Amino acid sequence: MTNYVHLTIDGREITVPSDYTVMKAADSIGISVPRLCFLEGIHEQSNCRVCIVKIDGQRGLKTSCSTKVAEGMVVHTDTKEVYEAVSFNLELLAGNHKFECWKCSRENSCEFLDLLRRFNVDNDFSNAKLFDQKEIKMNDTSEAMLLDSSKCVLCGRCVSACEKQSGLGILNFSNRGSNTYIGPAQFHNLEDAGCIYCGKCIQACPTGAIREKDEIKLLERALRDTSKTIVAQVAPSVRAALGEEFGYKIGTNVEGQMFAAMKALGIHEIIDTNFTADLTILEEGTEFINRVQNGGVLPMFTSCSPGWVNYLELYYPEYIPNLSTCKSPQQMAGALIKTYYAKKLNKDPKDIYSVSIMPCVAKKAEAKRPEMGRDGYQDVDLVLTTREFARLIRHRGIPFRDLEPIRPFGDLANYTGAGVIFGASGGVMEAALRTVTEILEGKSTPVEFSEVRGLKDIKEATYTVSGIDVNVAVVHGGAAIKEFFKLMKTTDKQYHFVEFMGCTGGCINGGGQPIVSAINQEKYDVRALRSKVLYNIDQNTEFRKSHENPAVKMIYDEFLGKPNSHKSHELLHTHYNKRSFYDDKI
Amino acid sequence: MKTLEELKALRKKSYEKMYMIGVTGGVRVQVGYGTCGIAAGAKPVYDTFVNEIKALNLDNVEVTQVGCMGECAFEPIVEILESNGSKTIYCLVTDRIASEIVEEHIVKGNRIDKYLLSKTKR
Amino acid sequence: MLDRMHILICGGTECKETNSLKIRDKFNTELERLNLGKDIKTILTGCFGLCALGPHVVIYPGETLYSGVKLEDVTEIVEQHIANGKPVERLLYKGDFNRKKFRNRSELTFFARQKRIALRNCGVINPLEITEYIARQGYEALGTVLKTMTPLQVIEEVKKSGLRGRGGGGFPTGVKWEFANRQISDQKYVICNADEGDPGAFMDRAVLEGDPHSVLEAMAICGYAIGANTGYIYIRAEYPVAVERLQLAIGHAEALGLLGDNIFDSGFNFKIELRLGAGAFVCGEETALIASIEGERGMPRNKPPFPAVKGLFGKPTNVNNVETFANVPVIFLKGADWFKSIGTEKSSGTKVFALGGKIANTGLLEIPMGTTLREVIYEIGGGIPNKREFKAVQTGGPSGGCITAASLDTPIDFDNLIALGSMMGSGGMIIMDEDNCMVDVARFYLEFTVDESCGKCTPCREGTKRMLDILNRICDGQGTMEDLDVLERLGNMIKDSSLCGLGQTAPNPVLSTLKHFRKEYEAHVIDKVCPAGVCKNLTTYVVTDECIGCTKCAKNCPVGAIEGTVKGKHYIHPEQCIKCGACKTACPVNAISTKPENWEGV
Amino acid sequence: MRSKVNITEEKLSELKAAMEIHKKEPGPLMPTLHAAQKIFGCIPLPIQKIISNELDVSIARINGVVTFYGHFSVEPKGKNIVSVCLGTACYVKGSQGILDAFSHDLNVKVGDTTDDGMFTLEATRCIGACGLAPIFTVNEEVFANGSVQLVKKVVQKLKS
Repeated sequence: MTNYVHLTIDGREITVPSDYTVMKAADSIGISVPRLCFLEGIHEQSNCRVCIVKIDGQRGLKTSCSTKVAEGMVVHTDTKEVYEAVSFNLELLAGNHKFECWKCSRENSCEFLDLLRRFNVDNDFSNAKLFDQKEIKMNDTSEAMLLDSSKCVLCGRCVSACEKQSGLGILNFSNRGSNTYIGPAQFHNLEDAGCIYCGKCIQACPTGAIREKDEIKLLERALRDTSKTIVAQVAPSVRAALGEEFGYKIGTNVEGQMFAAMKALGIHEIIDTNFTADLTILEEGTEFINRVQNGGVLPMFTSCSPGWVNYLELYYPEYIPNLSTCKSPQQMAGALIKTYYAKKLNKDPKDIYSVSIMPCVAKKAEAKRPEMGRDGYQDVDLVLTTREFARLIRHRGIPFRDLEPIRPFGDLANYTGAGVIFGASGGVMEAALRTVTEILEGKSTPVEFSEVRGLKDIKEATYTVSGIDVNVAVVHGGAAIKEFFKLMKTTDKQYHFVEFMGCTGGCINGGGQPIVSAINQEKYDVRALRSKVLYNIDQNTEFRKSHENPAVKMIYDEFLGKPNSHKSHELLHTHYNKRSFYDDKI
Repeated sequence: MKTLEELKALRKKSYEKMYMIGVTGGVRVQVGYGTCGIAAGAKPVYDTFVNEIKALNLDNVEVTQVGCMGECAFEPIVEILESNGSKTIYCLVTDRIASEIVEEHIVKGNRIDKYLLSKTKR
Repeated sequence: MLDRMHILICGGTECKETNSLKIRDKFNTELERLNLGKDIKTILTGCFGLCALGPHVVIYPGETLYSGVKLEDVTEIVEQHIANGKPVERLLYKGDFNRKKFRNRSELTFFARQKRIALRNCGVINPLEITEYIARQGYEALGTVLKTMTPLQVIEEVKKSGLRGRGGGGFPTGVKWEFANRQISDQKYVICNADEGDPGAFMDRAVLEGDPHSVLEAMAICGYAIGANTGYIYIRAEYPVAVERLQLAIGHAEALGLLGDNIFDSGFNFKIELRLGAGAFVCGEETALIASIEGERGMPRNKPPFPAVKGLFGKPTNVNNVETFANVPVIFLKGADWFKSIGTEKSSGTKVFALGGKIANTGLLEIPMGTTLREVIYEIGGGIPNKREFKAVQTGGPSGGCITAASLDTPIDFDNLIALGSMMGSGGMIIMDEDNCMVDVARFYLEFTVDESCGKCTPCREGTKRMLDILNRICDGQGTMEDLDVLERLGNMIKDSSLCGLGQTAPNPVLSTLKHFRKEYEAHVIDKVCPAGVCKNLTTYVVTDECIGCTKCAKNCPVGAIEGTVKGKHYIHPEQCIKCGACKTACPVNAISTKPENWEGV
Repeated sequence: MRSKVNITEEKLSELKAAMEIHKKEPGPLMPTLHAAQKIFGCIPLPIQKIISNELDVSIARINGVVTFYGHFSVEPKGKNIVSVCLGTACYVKGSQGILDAFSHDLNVKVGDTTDDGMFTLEATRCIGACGLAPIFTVNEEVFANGSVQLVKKVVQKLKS
């Protein structure tokens, strides 16, 4: 039973459940208390002191994010004293902040900037003649991400996100007092710190202190290079979130405008990663059937999430044999672009500039793995995140909201519903089941496997396929992965097939997706809203099983032969390596 | 330790030992041995007392360490308790002064006024 | 307070058997009869330890000890001694322990004005020997508590004594124990905060080094009271001697069954472990301390939930500091009423201070609450050496403030010091004289907090740094009047909005000096002069007319910048002077000045 | 040349033994770090990594703890450690001047180690010997009533 208390906030008497914080109580009547470090459920340390309020009868000012309501409490959120204190705190933070908002990845999603605007903050402490300026620390040698202390407000949201959502703890505070900084131990480079590039820290950061490596300029240059043909692929989840960058509600499908924008930018050829998602199912499904029928290593793990692949290589290398040898859809597409598609276009692969637009930060590093190319070129030349793509569209002045939706043409832009749900947690599993069951049973099987859908951290199901009980599991997010391995090491249950994703919710919540502010993360179930977009598309596609995709059939006929053929092994499969980190020699 | 009586019996025994009840001519030398005292050189002082008293075979004299008395500026401080009830506090003691105290005060029974805390402070 | 007469009547078990209660009643009637009852208190005390000759009566002041007192002797004592000041010779104690000959210690004002409760055994017993602690009634309080009292009675007694936490905030100890007692949990903890970090404070060190068992005994009593079976002592690694002695003491107490399982056959178990701090001042804050024991960065957590509800490893935890604990056994030996009778109404008992800085008798002293600052500084402390003028006393370390000469007659207690803009803190008391620059002192303390801030919350991490930037500029001669305004506003904001006690009090040294020594700040800002001669850029040394021509300054000048003849006034060449201050130190008549002309002081 | 951390098999097994004991206690990290600091004189990343594996705490977190506390260090310290007390009692009696004198005479910044690895100069907080202020320590030895002259003497002795 819920108990209720009565309190007064800014003169308004309200009744709220007794476990509410003052902040939540204020929110409930539309009083927006400023906040910076608060990230519900993830970081509730009240260290920024921006959400302070005056409570009658209590000394000093109290943080509304952590103070629980009490019967008869009288709260003032906007007295002169509070206003002064909040402004001062913000000014203190501004004094150490490097303002280059025009080129900042958070140009229009910076929670810090919003607060500075709201309080019209002066910036007197940044006067280097009068005040010490902090040493700027840059951690930018990684291929995917960088850490820039000059924009860090030391709120600690990234630290908590890494610990709680990724279960890793790559980032932490170092030193103390005004010398405090956030980063890996000793600001060790990210690529050797055990980071899997899931980007949960980026999504948690209220500023641009931790961000993907900005590579927009590379595309700008390529677009102006007349010797290049730009072939761009775009991942399933991008269409489910890109709209947020242009003011659409969370959960809006902007597929048509997305393609139109790509075209408007001057990209020559558009292909859809959904297509190679379908292809993946054929390859991976066949691999799975082979493992089951020929006593291969089980359970088999999916391999499309590079964050997850990083996780396994770094933390559980003993399970590498369990990992499917399939490349991720991005890399399959890349390999086909520079071989099959180049031939079709009658181009030398060297003249093709292969770009991919991804909801993911780890994809940037995946594309640069040395085994992901041939003859001295990489299969994917450039990976932009959904956010970078959106910024490029904005900077170019393309009126995204007014664009006429288009359908891409070309063979490699065809996809089934199975391909598009790859973006949601459980999607790969469901797509695989749609195909595998049908092949094994030799007859038409159901389309939907709802047991593997949803946001539960670890989802399990058992399906009886041609007389065999197949135990499957779906695991998403670093913390859940850690949990699952603990479980797997203690249980007797034999799993057969496990889908892993580096991000909770899958790619729709990838580290490269549009930033959702702390307040909106409280209000909306972002993962569910974005997933729904993909499942809606799935329901409305003509074909919903990967093996029914006519383009997939065609490419096997024309080019690859059959799934797991020699050719597909050469182009669509790869191998993995055990990796260690903090590898200084003693 | 099961009962209060047991504790009290131990207390009586310890008290008598500590304050030399029934010992004639008993002397207890307390050397201030807190961080202050140690920093100011209590160790050589303590060692001197122990060694000289051992050399002189004075079995009714006990040398002991105690904590800080609070007069840090005058460390090392040595307090001499005698079974006749007299108490003497010496301050700024060095190993040389310690020898002197053993010889003059403890053996011959003459208090050395110039090293007294009460004299030094005034 | 100190001069009031007390009659202490031994109320130890054995003396009680020989009539001490009746003797007290008789004293009271006799005092009443002579109309002295108001001014003179009769107190039943713990055992004096000379039970064979009891009952004993001690009259304060003077510490006159009567032994073998019979009921019929009382009238004589009251009439002769109390009313007329003449001791009754025939009843004076005459054994080996002639109290009269004990005078040596108490002849010294330094000791005479003190009242040693927390430090009762320091400098008296050998801390390495548990038997010497026991000889002084050690572990009797624990025994009595376990054998005769319920946990709630224990808490009630502590509440009644009025004991307040000696670590800084002054929260009532009994109330704190009660909170922890009320929580229902399978596991609770007692923590002794021995992370004494205030620069210039070392009373906890003295207790731990001189009397470690008193803390162990008190922790066990606390454990019994709140229902905890495990205690941790979080101690600074900088105190190796104390660590060693505590470790030894724990071993001895376990060997005698005074710690461990089934203590005093009561079914109560209590073990104590040491945890070493690692050099972070903020770990004196209880939630930071808890984080540190758990193996985290010592960053304070938001309160509530208080440690009593959710503390170490998420379990109810009671944290007290060393001095607080050291008081506890005495309360049970002598009674809450006795304890309450010492000190002031709202701050009972005594407080240990570490007296340091420009004072003749630096050292550790324990005084009843209510003693004035003047008594402490001039009577116990012996005043300011080297003919210098008193300027300020700083209490409470980096959290406290500076108190000026005008407030020296304030009785010391928790509330009075806060009213003066300072605080008790753990008990550092630093005396400053005219040669100390108050801007520099404020800067010094701020440098300390900037160094020691954990970095978690914005106002403390960034704000104190900015205040320090400003103070550095002022000391350098680059300050403006606007800076003073920013200092004040920033200081108040940091006080209001910081997360923990460290930040909430960090601006105090600045705010209190700004308030009391504003002229000195203005001299730095407007005249670009440091009157105390500390801030090098703002100092000029000049020889005044007081000069007697002794040539000491010239001899001591390392760069030969001073010129003068014997018996003639000397002269310092400013262009050669490196402002080292050697001449000022050497001058026997204080004839070298750094003050600007017409400086009237602050 | 900075002195390098000397990590021998013997010292490593000493650390492992310490971890075996502490692992069984609640809150094992601090005691383990104290042990590591004592054994190696500092706690560099390779040692942090060993502790990380053993106690299942991330390296960044361990480093966060190591760098939080003044008592632990990541870099090796010099052969001789000179610490000047900057507690209030010492400060008002002129310990800043003593610190400056050491910094000048040893040619090293406060908190740093000389290039030859011979000296580390530190400012410490109160060591509780305020009655003898100003105080400084060289390795284990305490020097009371410090003065610039005493500094010169001590430095001369240390360097010879």
